[in-house]
Amino acid sequence: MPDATMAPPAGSPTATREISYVMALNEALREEMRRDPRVFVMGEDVAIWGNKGGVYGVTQGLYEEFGAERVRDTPISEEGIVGTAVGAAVTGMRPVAEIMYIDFMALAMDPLVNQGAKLRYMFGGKARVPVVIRTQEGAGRGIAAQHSQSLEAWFTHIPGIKVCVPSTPADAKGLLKSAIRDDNPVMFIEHKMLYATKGPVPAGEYTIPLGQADVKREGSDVTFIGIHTMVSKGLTAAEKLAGEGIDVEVIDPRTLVPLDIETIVRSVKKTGRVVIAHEAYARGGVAGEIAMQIMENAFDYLDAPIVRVAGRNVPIPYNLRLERAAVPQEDDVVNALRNIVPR
Amino acid sequence: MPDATMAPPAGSPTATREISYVMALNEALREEMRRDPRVFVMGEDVAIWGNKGGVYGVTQGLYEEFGAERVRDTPISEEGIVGTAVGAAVTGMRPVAEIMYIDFMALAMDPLVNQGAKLRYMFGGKARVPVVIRTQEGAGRGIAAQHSQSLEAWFTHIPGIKVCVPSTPADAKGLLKSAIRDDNPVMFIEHKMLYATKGPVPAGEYTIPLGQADVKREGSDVTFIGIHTMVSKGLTAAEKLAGEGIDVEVIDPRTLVPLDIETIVRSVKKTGRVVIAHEAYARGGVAGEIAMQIMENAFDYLDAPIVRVAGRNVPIPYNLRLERAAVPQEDDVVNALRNIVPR
Amino acid sequence: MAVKVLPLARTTLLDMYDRLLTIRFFETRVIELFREGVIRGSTHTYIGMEADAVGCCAALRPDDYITSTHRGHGHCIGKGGDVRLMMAELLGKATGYCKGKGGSMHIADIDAGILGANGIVGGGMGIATGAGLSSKMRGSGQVCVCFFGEGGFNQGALHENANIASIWKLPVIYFCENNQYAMSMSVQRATSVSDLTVRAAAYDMPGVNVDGMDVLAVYEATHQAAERARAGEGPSLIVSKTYRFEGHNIGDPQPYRSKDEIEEWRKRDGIERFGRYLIDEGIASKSEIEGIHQEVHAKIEDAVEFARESPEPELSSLEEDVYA
Amino acid sequence: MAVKVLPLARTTLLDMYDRLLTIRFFETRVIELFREGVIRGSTHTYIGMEADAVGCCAALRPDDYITSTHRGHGHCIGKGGDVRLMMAELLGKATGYCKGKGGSMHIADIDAGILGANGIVGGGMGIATGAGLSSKMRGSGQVCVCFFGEGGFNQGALHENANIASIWKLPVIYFCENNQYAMSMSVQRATSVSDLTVRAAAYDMPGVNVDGMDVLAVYEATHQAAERARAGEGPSLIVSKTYRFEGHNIGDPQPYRSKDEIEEWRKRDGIERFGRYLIDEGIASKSEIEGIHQEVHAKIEDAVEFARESPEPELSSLEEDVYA
Ligand SMILES: Cc1ncc(C[n+]2csc(CCOP(=O)(O)OP(=O)(O)O)c2C)c(N)n1
Ligand SMILES: Cc1ncc(C[n+]2csc(CCOP(=O)(O)OP(=O)(O)O)c2C)c(N)n1
Ligand SMILES: [Mg+2]
Ligand SMILES: [Mg+2]
Repeated sequence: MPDATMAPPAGSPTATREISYVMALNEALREEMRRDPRVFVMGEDVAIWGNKGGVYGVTQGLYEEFGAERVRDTPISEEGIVGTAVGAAVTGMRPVAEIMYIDFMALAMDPLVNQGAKLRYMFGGKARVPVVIRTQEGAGRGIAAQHSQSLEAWFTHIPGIKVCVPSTPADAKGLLKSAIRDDNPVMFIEHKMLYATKGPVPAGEYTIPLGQADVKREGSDVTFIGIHTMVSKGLTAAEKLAGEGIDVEVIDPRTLVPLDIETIVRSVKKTGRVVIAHEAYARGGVAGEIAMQIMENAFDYLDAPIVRVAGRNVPIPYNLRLERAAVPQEDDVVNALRNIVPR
Repeated sequence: MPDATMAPPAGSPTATREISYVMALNEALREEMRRDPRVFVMGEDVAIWGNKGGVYGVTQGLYEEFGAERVRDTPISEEGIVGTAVGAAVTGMRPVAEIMYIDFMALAMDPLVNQGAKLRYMFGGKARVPVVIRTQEGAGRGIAAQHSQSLEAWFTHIPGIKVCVPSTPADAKGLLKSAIRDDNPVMFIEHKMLYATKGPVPAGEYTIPLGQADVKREGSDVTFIGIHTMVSKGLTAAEKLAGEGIDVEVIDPRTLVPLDIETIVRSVKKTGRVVIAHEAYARGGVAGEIAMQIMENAFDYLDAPIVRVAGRNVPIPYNLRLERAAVPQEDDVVNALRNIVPR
Repeated sequence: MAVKVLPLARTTLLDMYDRLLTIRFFETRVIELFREGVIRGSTHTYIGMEADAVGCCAALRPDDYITSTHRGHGHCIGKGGDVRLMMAELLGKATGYCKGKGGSMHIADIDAGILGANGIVGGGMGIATGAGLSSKMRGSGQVCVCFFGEGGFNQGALHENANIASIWKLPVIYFCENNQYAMSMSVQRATSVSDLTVRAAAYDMPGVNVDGMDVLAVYEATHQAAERARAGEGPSLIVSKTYRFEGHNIGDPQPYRSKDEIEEWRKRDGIERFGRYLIDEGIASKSEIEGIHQEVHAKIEDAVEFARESPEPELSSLEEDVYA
Repeated sequence: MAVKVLPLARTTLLDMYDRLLTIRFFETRVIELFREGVIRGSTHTYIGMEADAVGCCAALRPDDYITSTHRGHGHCIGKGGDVRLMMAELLGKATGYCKGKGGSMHIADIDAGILGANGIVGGGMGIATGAGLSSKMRGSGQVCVCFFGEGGFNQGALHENANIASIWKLPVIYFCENNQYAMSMSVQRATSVSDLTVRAAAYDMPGVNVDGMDVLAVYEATHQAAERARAGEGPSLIVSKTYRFEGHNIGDPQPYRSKDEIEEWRKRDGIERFGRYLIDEGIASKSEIEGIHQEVHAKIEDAVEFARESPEPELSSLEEDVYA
């Protein structure tokens, strides 16, 4: 749902259009590049691949509009891409670098984690690092263990990096615009299976502040916190369970750093029960962190142990059935929600 | 404390010596290299730096005993070091690669995470990857944000990697020997402030299995789970609090993967209260994961929210007082334990 | 065609032809099966580049190693991989090389020295260098060929590993397949040098350019590099000039290159060329060549059938073969 | 001494001498203060290498950028850093460049174009390349010098970034300080080539060797590379042959090199040499030189006093300047 803090679109304050997640992201880039000449895009195959830019099409058409200076195809050099983006950011530009798959961030952790995230602090506050690393994660396309991971936990752990995980087109657009305007490094993590999904997006200019969860559905029996694809699974499950008399509140944190723990705690105080779902490997995934923060802030309100529905602790396999079994499916979400509410 | 599963030392079954953590590690390497010609050491400055090998001296004297073939000084090429070690492991060797500071693992995540950890699974079980990555972490030496991190959470998250975090000389030796004999990648994470600490180490041959927590002190009021330097802080705090009538059980998981959740749960069922302490950044640190697993297994036994005592969410600063304030100190541990037990 | 180390045994030459065709037919079927929907994921075919893998691997010992790439089917067949197990893997079956867990980008056959395709561009470089180190330390005389694309040449891993291999004189052959593009990125746009062998000097190793459409030239270059490696003289760089006839992956609309360019390259097809050579030199008759075509065709059909009829992996296998 | 672009203005030459000495005296005091225990952590001194930083930075514009290394004090002083703020930082004081949060390995002065020392070997390479990209996109005419040690030359980051800078013709000067060792690892043991400039060809950029004990030669080489960069012709590599007179860090027992070798190099001291040159060429009198010594000495003592008297940072600053 469009957020309450959005600026009303010019002209028609409530007008929305149904567009896809990928086009919403594309609009965000386009608008920010038009607005601010310091914003530019760089990455592998962002300019002319496929349908005019971007392996999943996020940067399509930008090369036509902004040219080779501001839409830069790079060599296959992930560490160089992120390092160069950080350096450009420190010296007055506002780069949006694309890393094609989050798995490849394994090659570029140093420039982000040891440099970008820390420069400002290490330098006593005297540097600004307005860099966005756009990437995508998730299973579902049969591309196996090195192209299907969900690694948001790595970044969430590191002070100095903001982490966005939008689940809808409207959120994707509004958050990306805020990320680009932020003066700190932002890991902007998209999900490959969401690109084609559609949803209402305000027609006019708006941003969504980082650090504001969205209650996608109100409910009173159990709080469901989902990331990326899990949000819609939670909503579908909620509809299903409504028929069984179980009233699910569905919360999308939208950003993991900053985490809007207030909104989550408010919900937990109401429901007393929590299910947290993500595709990432369960062990060390962000569910543990969110659960910990809930415990720190609302333990006495918990009527049952917090349950996580998360990826199995295995590399993502290629075979379709195995791949499905490796990450949470609709049924897993439904069952977890059903089981946590007393009959 | 030496573990019950240790093989009794030859000759004198109970003989121990007081040696340092660094010498215990050195013995482990030496013994394993003598035992198995496939074991070798590689890394930056492991051969002739300082007092005959190793920035913190772990590999000292190995070059003299085993020569340049088996004690390999490498160029400054972290990705190359880990990649080469993984490749050697897959083809019949048993490398022990040293990465000087865990912070530098940011340069070598791909060969470990996308290659080493996954090869066996991706190849349908047909590869063995007996590689150990030795490194060290932690604050306390005034070397600031890029040399003081504790990043065990990154590795704990990834299926296929075992993670060791020994806190005593005896554990360090016994775990390292097991790690070297393991057919899977092991991140063996030492702590820079522990190298000089001494403790009893069995005189003879022994190993400590991965996946076995050690109850360093029994107690009935609260379970303290500590990593690395936090273990001794927990023990000191326990002595102090014993005087106040608070009986603390101190558990050292010793390995985070596999995690001996049984031992932890057994303790929690007894005490009903848990404090988890580590130096790593609180947000996304392993305390959240351990707490989650406790909740999953023993929620009904919890009399109070699990408390974490962890690093602040800031890059580690240089200034001594700030550095101390950034990671948990004795007092923080004492206070957390005191506060969790009802007066 | 290059003939310096020739004559090769007739059986070797015919075997090379067989492998070239095996790759071509295998990949052609893969495209069909992908379109049919029974192969999923991302599949990068080796069509056009067959002479690289076949020429190179023919010059290796059976116990030598290779590391491969995302475009790995050719390397696997070249090094003696079993097309049944490959095809079963592509169909995600329990009988596949990886029990259905790996798919196209992770096929490996450790016993045949095939240390895996790789989904990470540059991911095989460390593994290859480590295999070279292992060979050297074990005194086994094995060499390792590290295949990588010209796009991968810009990965830091190449630099670090080539330097390590050089200073330790490891038996590694860095085999760069310059097929002119990395997805949409041409080598001209991506790379600081037009002659990639210039980079060999940075690691004090010999660097040779080779016509990747000439299977015998590739054989020859590899043979020399392998001799050097086995003699303890260290690594080499081979840069093959080649081309992928198809898109980067199935479905690539290829806006980054012209139809004409593709046609030009198709005319230099290494398989046709080698077939003509075999006939012209009197090594094989036309009907023998046709016989090979039929055999290979049957072999691939058999592989497809084997794959189709093989069972899916059990769900219980999900958590097998990972130990942490 | 190299004199191609000379004569330089006398004030420039005397200023260079001042900076050389400033580095030497600064570092000498740092060693004392480290031994005294008021500087903590890991401190790598630049003694012996002063001509690199001073010669190079003298050829730059004030608004040009540099990225530095773990051995960064010299670069900072060379580029116009304030020794008071540096010394205060080393003492961990609130008045230091980083408010006491950075220490030796993280001193930066963004306004002076000093984009930071760096605790990661190779950590500055991406930043420098990005600064070059930024300069180019903004059309500012600024260049960026990327200082790194010969040990850092084997990091993958160098390869990736040098290639990027080359294809995009970025105004970056990769300045390799070959002081013969990376901790205990000699350049001979670590590196595939003995002449490091050979590697420039891999990135299609000019590579020049320069005597790092000759401040004017370093000036000259940098001047030319900067001209080229500003003319839009792209990056360059400069390799300076130099030596660190002290251990890698304070306390290094240096088993990896001989006393004789150190003595040999000390004889070539770039500061003494430049001092003699100034006198011999009649640019400065002996007493002027002595005057500079006294001034620099006083400046360093003032910095030490400033640092000692400065307050510690407030504990409340711990969570300041980080926003996520
Ligand atoms: C580290 C990494 N970066 C990017 C990709 C995405 N990707 C897959 S193949 C490819 C192009 C590779 O080009 P090249 O190395 O020339 O091999 P070719 O496809 O031409 O055989 C890219 C960019 C990847 N798989 N891994
Ligand atoms: C990524 C990384 N690896 C290793 C180190 C440890 N280390 C610090 S300085 C140094 C040697 C650097 O040698 P060189 O680049 O030649 O610079 P020099 O010290 O000679 O000035 C090493 C290995 C580090 N700080 N960062
Ligand atoms: Mg290519
Ligand atoms: Mg050096």
